[in-house]
Amino acid sequence: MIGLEHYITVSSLLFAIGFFGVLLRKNTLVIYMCLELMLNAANLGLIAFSRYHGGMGGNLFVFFIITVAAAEVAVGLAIIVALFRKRQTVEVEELNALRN
Amino acid sequence: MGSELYAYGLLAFPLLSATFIAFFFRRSGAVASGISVGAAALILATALHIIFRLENFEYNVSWIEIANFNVEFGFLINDLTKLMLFVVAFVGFLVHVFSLGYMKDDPNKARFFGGLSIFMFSMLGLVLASSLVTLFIFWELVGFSSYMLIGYYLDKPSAAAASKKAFIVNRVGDFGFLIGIVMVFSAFGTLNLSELSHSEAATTTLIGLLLFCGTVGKSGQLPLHVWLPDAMEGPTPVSALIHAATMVAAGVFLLCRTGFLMTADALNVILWVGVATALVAGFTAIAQRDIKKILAYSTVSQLGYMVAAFGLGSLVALGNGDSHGDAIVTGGVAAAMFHLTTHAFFKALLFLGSGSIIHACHHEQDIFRMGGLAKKMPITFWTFTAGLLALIGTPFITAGFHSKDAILALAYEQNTLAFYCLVLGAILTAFYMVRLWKIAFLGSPKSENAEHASENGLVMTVPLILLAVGSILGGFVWFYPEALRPIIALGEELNHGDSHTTVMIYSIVAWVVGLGAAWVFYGAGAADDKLESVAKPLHAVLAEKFYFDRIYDWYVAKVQQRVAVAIHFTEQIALSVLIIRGMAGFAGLIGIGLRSLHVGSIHSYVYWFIGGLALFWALAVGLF
Amino acid sequence: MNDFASLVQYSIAAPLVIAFLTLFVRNWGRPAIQIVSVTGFALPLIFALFLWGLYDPSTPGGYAFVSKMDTGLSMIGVSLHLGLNGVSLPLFVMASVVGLAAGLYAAQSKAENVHRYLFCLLVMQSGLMGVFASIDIFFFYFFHELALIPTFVMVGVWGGRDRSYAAMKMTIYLTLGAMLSLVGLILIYVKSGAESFDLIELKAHLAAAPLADSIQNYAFGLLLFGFGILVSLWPLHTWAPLGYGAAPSSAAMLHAGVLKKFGLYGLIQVAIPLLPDGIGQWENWIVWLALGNVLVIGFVAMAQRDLKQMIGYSSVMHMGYAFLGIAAMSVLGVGGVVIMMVAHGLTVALLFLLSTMIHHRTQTFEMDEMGGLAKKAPVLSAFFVCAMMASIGLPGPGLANFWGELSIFLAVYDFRSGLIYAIVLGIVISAIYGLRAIAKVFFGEETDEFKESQKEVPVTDMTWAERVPALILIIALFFIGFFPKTVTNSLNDSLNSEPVYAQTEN
Amino acid sequence: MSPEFYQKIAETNQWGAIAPELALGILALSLLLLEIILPKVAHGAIPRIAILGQLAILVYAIANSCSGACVTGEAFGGMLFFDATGELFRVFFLGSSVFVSYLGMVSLEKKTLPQVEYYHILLVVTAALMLLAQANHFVMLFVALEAATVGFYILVSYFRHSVVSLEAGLKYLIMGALSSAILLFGIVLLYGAGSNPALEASSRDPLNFGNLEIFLAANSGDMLGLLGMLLVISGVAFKVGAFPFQIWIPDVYQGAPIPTTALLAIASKGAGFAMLLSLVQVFSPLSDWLVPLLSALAVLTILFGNFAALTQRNLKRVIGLSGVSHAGFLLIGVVAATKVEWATTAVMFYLFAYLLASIAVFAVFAHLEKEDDSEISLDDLGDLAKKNGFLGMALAIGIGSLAGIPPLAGFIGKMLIFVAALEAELYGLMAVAVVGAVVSIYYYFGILKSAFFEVWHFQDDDEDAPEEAEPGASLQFFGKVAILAAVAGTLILGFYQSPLSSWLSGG
Amino acid sequence: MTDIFFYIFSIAALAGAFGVVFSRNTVNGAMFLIGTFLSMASLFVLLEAYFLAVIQVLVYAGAVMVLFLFIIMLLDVKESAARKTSLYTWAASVIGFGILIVGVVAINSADSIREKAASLPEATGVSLKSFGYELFTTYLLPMQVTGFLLLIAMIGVIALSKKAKAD
Repeated sequence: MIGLEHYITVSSLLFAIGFFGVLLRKNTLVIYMCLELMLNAANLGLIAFSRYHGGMGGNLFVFFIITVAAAEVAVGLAIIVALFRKRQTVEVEELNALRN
Repeated sequence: MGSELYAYGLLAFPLLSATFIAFFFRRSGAVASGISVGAAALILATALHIIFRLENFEYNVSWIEIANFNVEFGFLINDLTKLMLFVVAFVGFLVHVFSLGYMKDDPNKARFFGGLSIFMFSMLGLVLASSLVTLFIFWELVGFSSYMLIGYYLDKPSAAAASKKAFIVNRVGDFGFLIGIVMVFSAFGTLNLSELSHSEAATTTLIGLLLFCGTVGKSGQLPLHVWLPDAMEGPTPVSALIHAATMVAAGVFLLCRTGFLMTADALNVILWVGVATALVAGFTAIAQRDIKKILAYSTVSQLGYMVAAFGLGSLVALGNGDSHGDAIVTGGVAAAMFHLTTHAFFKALLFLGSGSIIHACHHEQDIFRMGGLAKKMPITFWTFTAGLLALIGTPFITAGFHSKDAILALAYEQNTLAFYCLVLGAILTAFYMVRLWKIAFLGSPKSENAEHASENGLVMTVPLILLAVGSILGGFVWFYPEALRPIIALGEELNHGDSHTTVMIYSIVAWVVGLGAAWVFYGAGAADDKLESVAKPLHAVLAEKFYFDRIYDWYVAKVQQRVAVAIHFTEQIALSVLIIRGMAGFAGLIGIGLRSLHVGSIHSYVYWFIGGLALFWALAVGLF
Repeated sequence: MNDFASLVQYSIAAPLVIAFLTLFVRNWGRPAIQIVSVTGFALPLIFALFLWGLYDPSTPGGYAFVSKMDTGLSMIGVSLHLGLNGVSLPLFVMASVVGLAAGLYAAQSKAENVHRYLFCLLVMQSGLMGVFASIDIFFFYFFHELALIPTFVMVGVWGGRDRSYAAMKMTIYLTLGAMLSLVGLILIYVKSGAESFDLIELKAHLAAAPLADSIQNYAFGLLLFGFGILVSLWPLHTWAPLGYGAAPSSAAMLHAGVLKKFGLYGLIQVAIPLLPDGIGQWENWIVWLALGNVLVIGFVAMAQRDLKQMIGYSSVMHMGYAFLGIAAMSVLGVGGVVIMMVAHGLTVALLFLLSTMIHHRTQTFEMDEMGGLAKKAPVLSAFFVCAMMASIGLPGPGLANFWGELSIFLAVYDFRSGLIYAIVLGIVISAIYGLRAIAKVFFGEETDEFKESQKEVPVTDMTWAERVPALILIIALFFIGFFPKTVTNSLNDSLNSEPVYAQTEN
Repeated sequence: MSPEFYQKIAETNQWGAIAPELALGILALSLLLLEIILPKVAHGAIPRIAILGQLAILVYAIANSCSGACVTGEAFGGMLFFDATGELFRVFFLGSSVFVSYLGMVSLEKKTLPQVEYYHILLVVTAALMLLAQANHFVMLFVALEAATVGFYILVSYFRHSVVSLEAGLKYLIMGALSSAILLFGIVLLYGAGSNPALEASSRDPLNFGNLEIFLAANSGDMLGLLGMLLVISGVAFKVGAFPFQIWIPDVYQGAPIPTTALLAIASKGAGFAMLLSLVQVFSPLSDWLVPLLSALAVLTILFGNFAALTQRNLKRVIGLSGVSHAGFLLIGVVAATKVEWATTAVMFYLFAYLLASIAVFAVFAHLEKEDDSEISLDDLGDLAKKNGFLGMALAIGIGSLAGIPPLAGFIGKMLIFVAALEAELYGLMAVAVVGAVVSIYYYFGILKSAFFEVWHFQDDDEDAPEEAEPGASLQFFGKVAILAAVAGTLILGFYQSPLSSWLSGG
Repeated sequence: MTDIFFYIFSIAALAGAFGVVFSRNTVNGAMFLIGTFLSMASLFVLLEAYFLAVIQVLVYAGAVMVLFLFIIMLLDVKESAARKTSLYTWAASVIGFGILIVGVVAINSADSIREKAASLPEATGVSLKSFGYELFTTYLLPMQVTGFLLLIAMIGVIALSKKAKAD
């Protein structure tokens, strides 16, 4: 029987993999995708908890998270594009004009 | 009207004089000198009034009070005070008068007379003081005025050095004096002299010796005598007043005032310090060329006599001549004060005489460049000779003979070894003084300056004459008015003890030997020192003053200053460089380290986040 | 009695208000600035003298001219509680005297932007008046800082050689000291449970329920080292000579003369009465470090070539006496320290003032390059000799200093008799460096450097404008010396009512 | 669930209580409208209208909170909780946004960039922050936080012609999104723990702060709850700039346009502490873990901020790192607040003092007239006091207050934190705070030194140097008023704290 | 039956996630991400959150990922061969991942996850009506804020990308 813990395992693994991607990859776009993955992992967790523990709260929260994430993506991509226009790169290693 | 008003007046005249001069007459020397001499005259008059018209009295008014520490400003007038007061006022006045002539052409005369007034103020305060603290205050002030007057010739580096030396050496003495005061307060709970003398509490040898430290400094006792000869850098009247007659005697006066705080052990130390001083200074004087230096060493030597007298005598209590009973006048006190008084006369005379010579010889001070002055300056010559005779203790007719005999008599009774030493001192005195006399006055002039010397005016000669009278007659009790007589009489009485004749014979023999040896040895108006050619090594040691000054100079220049610089340097290195800069550098290094963490790459920053999560986790489960 | 409490407030507020007024009148020309600012310095003196006259010495231990005002920190028991007692009154008056002297001198200085300089100085003056009038220990600290901050600015902007480094070092040192003492004060507040920073309330509260020994230890340690830094306790002193060497004269006068006394005053009025058992653990520390002040710094002062630095070191050295007097914990010792604080404040201010005047004439502070000034400027040399003699405790000009030192010696002898040799040695040491300075600066022949500098700046004697501030200080010094009872009467009463000090009295 | 139930909930929607937020929203919208309506020449008036509008709201907010008739308690179905602290934060955020609007006016004027959008976003962000401070529910908290954060992403990279601004935006974006994700996952875990019906005191709505606190109190050993708390605190630590989530600060501060830097330094930090203050309350049952954690954070934050700032020469980086150390001090206050009730007041006082001081400092930076504002360094301050005394004075007082120098407000704030810390017996933190304060003197002093002390230059070096900018040339009326208000406030609060303190402690 | 679906979709989601992390080509990565999102939507269905599953597909797999792909195409970014991930990055990332896995284990070993109510509660995500009611009553304020959030996101994007003013 599949229980709550299974879903939570998947959810937390997704979160971890997303974080792993942020740690590993140097392409800004991929990093950004990994961040979306992390947000989604949270969604899965919320829905699973909501399903197994009862209550609407989790489901509603997911609704907000999806909305927020969409807005964030829009803004983030706009910034990446603007930066690409200036620097012709999306590699984080090369984006280090600000440093000591 | 209270008697204390006169005492206040005594302090007020010189103080007002000094204030007026300082504020209004700095540039008008004539007025300044007038004011100052006028003040001195008023002082003399007031002092005489106190001495003759007023009973002994004590007056105190509370000055400062913190917890149980209570100092009173006040006057303690007893026989001792009166005698000292007389000496100070009388000699002071004469020196003032003499200075009128001596300083006539000096452009900074006002400063000189202002300084003299301050000195008179301080010295009178010292004499009148009723408590140890007040005494100490004026004691320091006396030192200060002496400092100012020694350094009177501002642009002479030697004068600056001498004044500095005088002050600092005195402070070394005061170091002990002050600790002594502190201990006295701790032991007795009061610092008032008459209360102290009635106190039941026991004194200690340490207290006595610490108080004596003050005397060692001020009265030029071994090993702190080095400042006194140097102090001759000041104008000669100053030397006469301060460094011969009054201030340097203040140390002896202090001993006499606080005699009741001494113990037998302390007295023994005091005695031998005095004796040693008398001998060392006497020897040193033999090889000096500067007329004032010779007189200065002579002063040191005579002060040694007085101190030795005090050390000897207080073992013998000789009744209680004091109506207030607040100071136990002992034989030593009497002998010391007797000699102090006569010494004041003849030493002031000698200094003023030398001043007269120096003035006439256009500031020539080397005796080997004088010669033949007897004919050029007869009054000076005769008065100087009178003083000289008194100093060497010419039998029967001079004051010095009687007062010195009192000391010798005391020594004969108390301590044979000290007695012989003091006799040797007497021989030396006669020897070096006759040397001076013969070389400077007899023969023919050895220099341009001596050639053109001529007798000075009345303002300078009259004081000489008056002092000469004192020098001759001061040894006789009848010379003194009733009010001054008690202590002098006690001192003179010593001469009539059982061993009277023996002592007198020793004394006369010493005189004859000293005088004769010098007379034979030195030629009249010699141009150079015969001792130098006869006994070179001896002369070298003596001329170098037993290397005291060398040692002190070496200490100051090589030890003290180097230690100071070394400490300063070490401190700078340790504190400012190592610790402060070190800490700043350390912080800076941390700063640079932290700064380098900001590498600018998002990627590396992300690791901070995972690190942070790990850190949080570790903190939460208590790994740290 | 409390009718005149407002005068205390005015003497703090007047300089502060006038400080801003000075900025306001800057366009009206120099005389306007001078008149306005000098008024700001004169008013506190007038008020302080008036209060001094009105003060009733028999005010039983408590404070006179008390006023209390809430400024908005009542949640932590802070209120602006002002008043004066026998200990604070002399210092209050002294602060106003030194303030006027410094102000008079500053008003005629040729500093750039003199109105800002005077602004800083007036703010400082206000803080100084506040320090000694505060009963609330928070405001006591606060006013100290109010006075301290302008010092840094003045050193940094109008200072002499090395001003930047000196200002920085001074700031960091003194901030550390201030922080430590602040923590100490807060610790007392927190642990006392009195819910108040009010000294009187704290005292009453702690008398009934004293703090635990360990807390007293910590708090006293914090205060000791905090105050120690501010008072330049050895070896935490290195900021002082450097800072004073670089500071403009009026700032140095006020800081060395008055502000530095804050730490000692704090120990006397706050630390020891509130933490009577705390000092026990630290006694040896105080004694040894204070000996360091007297002996080590004494020698260091001898090695100085720079006149102002030497005065700075001498001031550090004298703090050693003060610490020892405090450690003696008796009415006599503490009373001596208060007198010495007053006297030393006047003296050191005078010395800094005169050394600046010397600098104007010689264009240098290097003593080796001076010499023979006495001939050119006899009045100046007389003043300086007088001041230096006062500083080394010579009775006469330094009678007040002498009273302080003597009382301290007496108290220290009762406290630890062996110490007496070491500290009295200080009077010899101070004489050595003091006279060395006089001889080098004024006596002897003119050095080549001095002759050289005279070609550019002809040497004149002190002008009247220079004499007035110096005279103010000297007169005050003489007054305290000759009439010490004006101070000691009230001092005795105040200190006797302090159980910590009174109990050790026999 | 019946419609009646929802009806009841709907009745808790007290729109009047969030009037300032609503007004800000409306103002933001009307700005966009004005840009369309007004002719192009009049567009310059829009920022002024924004400022005036905000001032009006500010006055309203102050008047409303001072009257004492504040609405208290939960509202909007438990989404918000009105209390005095929330009112204060409202004023805090409004104050900072008014000021940032002015800075925006100064900075944007010379750029060929869309202008009105800046104010629009700023106003919405401010409103979001105000709601954030009053949030009583994790959903509200998350949404408000994201609204603000997304706004910040835009504001940081607003100078899209400048590479550094965009780069700073990107850095902030990735760091911010990462921290949001972490925070979010923490909320998920808390939700999972709190909603479990098998556990005692569980609730159907565990994201409500009150419910969660009750749950945690009953299950303080729960692993999910603990992990959730850690992740949430991590997310908040990013906002306040606490170690080790402070690493982005210097870069982003340096790259962002000055108005945004000011907003980040003031409002964003304030928002972090607003969250932290309410979350500390929520997590109080877990304080065995939370207090050591926050204490350690405070220590590391103070040390890192101060020491890292020592060797910086870029002004914005210095201020950023000094802000880190201020966060450390505030954290001490927050820790103390777990034990001492009035410590919250101390934190608020500190924040307001920080606000006033920062206004003064940033106003000066904005008027240094440097072409590229990411490169203003200590050298650009040279002779400031001489060239423009007014700005020099403002800088001195602002920096002084930041350094905690008496008699300025910053000192009182620091002192209050110290008192609170000692009352809470946080001796170790206290020691670190003292070290930090002393170290901080060094670099603050460095700033003042370059502005005031180094007034002499070698003349011969200046031959080829370009014409030096005249600082303060663009100083406008609003700016003068803002600076004067900030300076006067800083000074007055140093001497006389009554106005603020009685208000803070709920007078 | 549902168990099998769970395993299929979970593994698909995780595999897709790894695909995003490891794919060298960004477009491939985006494709993997779409797969993950779709798998997750399926999991949502398994959890009876139908409405959210639909939104997930529409918003994420649809709008967001299309935007991503669009941008990837627009920028035409190629991961240059020279830019190999360094050993340090690998090591650090793997360590980081290890830490995260410890966290995952910790989460899943939490007792409270295993403690269950006696019976599975009724699924609440089913009713769109109650969803709506909640959204416009209890969650009305967050809803409004979200609206503003979208607004500023839109305006922000415009401000960041619109052509510079003529003047």
